[in-house]
Amino acid sequence: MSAQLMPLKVPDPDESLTPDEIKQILETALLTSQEPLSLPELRKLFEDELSSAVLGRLLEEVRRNWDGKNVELVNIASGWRFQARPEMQKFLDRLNPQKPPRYSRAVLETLAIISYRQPVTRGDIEEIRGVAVSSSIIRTLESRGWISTVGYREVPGRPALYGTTAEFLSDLNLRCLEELPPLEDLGSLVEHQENRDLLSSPNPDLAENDSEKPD
Amino acid sequence: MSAQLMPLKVPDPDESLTPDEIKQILETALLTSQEPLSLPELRKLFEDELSSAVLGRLLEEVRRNWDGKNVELVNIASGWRFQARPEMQKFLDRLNPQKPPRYSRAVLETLAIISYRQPVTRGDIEEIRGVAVSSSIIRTLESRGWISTVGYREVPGRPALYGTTAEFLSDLNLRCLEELPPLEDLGSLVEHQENRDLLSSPNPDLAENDSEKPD
Amino acid sequence: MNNLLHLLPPSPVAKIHGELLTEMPRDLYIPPDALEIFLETFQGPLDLLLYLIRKHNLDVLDIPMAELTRQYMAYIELMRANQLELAAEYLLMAAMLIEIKSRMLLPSPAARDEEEGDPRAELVRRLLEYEQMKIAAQRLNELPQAERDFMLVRVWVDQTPAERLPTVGPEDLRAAWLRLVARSRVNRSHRVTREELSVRAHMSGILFRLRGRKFVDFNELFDPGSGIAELVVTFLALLELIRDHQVEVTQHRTFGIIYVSPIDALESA
Repeated sequence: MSAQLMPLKVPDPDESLTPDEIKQILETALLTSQEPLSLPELRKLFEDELSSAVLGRLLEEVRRNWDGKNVELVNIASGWRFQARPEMQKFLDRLNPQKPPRYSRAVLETLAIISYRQPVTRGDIEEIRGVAVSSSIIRTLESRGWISTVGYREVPGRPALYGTTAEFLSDLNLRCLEELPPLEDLGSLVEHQENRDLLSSPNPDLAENDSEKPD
Repeated sequence: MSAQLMPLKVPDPDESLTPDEIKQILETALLTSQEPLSLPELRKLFEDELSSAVLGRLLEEVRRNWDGKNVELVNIASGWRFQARPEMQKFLDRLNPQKPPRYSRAVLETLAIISYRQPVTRGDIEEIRGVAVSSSIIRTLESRGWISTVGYREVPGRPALYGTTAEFLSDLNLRCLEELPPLEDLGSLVEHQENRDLLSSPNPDLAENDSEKPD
Repeated sequence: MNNLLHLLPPSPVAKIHGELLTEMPRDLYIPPDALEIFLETFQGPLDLLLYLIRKHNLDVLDIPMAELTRQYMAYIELMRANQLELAAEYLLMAAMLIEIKSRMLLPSPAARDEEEGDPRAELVRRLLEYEQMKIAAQRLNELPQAERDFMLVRVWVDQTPAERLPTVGPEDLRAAWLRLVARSRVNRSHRVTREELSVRAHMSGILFRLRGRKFVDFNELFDPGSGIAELVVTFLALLELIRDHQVEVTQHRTFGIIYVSPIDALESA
């Protein structure tokens, strides 16, 4: 074993530690520990020769040293630990990208109808889609906060009228509904059936994921 | 629809990152990652908008920032990672009284043969060591993540070929296999009798720590 | 080199019951329970041979086969005498040593010599290759090792992945609408213009404000500060709602307050 790897053991190696060295050791222990470290555990680093009070004070100094960094030293129930600030999450998430889930075709079509034709009842949606609209589709969009009941149509059964919400606009980065892609030029496309390519689903994912697809 | 509720989406939220912010993000990612992070992985943090060259330069700056600390940023086989300096080990060991296993000579010799002669079959190892290689030796090294099956030799029985992994290099702080200690020259083995200390067989240090030895 | 054991240095060769065995007994006597431990420090016949060669300063390239074989056989005998489980490799090696020794004793024709060379060559090659790996293993073990000689940094980060909600963009809606149109052959009556959208948005807005109320003052629906276009669109939306029988507008006297009521509220009243 080479000498630089195995420093000679001094009988009491800690006696001469300066406060700075103690802070460095505390910092290193906390950076390498998988679990939060309590004061009694941290005292073990110095063979119980330093009091909890001293360590507590030095830990506060370490914490201040990390102020303004994206990693912070915090004191939680089970002890002290370093943790990344929540603002970092968005960057760290990119290291382990998960494929974002997608809504089924049925959900998207329902949302499109509500967006462009609001206020509409479920019956209206069914008429346009040509198939029944399940309650779960409506619930999905409601719990997402994107649609809400804006009133009731006064016909037998008093069906709810759905409209989109401000949250919907905000989530889609729209200032107003008029910013949705215009559809006026689409009618003509539809009339000319040669444009079928364009009209078929541009997103293969959607078609694959659509369990409710009636065709 | 009030304007303040609808913040305009900035096309690229990272565009305005300063070098200092980039360094902070790199540092946080490396401090929180369980595995070393390669440059391609680190580029993902910025959605591939920063070049490896730029990141490499900033990583060097981060590394310098940690100079003189007890934690260092190193560049090893599978990328960059933070690790505590070996001098800290004696303190950190006090937190975890149970030391990681020291490997028996049989395990170490097998590991050496795989490292230097890879890819090798179990038969190759047995021929060099002159004794049977137990399955438990192979399992020990596999479960540590240091070796893995890299293929099969096309002879009767199709024995597995073993090689070392990136994790093995990382765990030993190496960037590549060429950084392994050079093999002792055969000529010097023949001639230099002064090597006798090193060559004398039962290594008391190893023997004592040999977990396989029934005390 | 009559008795190689004389040459044994007093360095510890094994640790038995906590005590270092510093000397190999000349008569090769090792207490039976210690022998096993002693032998276990060897990794096999090659390791044992290497030990004998190095300890006794034998020349690897010119191994005195008789001596080496005698020493080796002594160990083997000892192991057998103590009924220790003897790995087959040890016996195989013994056979090989005897074979080499006997071949060296036999006078061989020059031609055969050239063909086969020194019968010890293969043994030497194996011994040296093993020794090389044995040293490599020691050096490998001396390299600093993660978690043994240095710790890895791992700062806590919230690993629970945030529930990811599907993302939808305006183009997804447009595409969905397009599919609908293509599927149902919807004609012009389903075309949606910007203007129409704007009115429809305000229809939703008015209905929303009427929710849970019996009526709203007509003037309340209009914000004079929002500009002419907004006022017009709101008014159009109101007219649409009236035509759809969603709301009813009443005025009790000329120039009096105009009430906008959701139709359901009127009925339940």
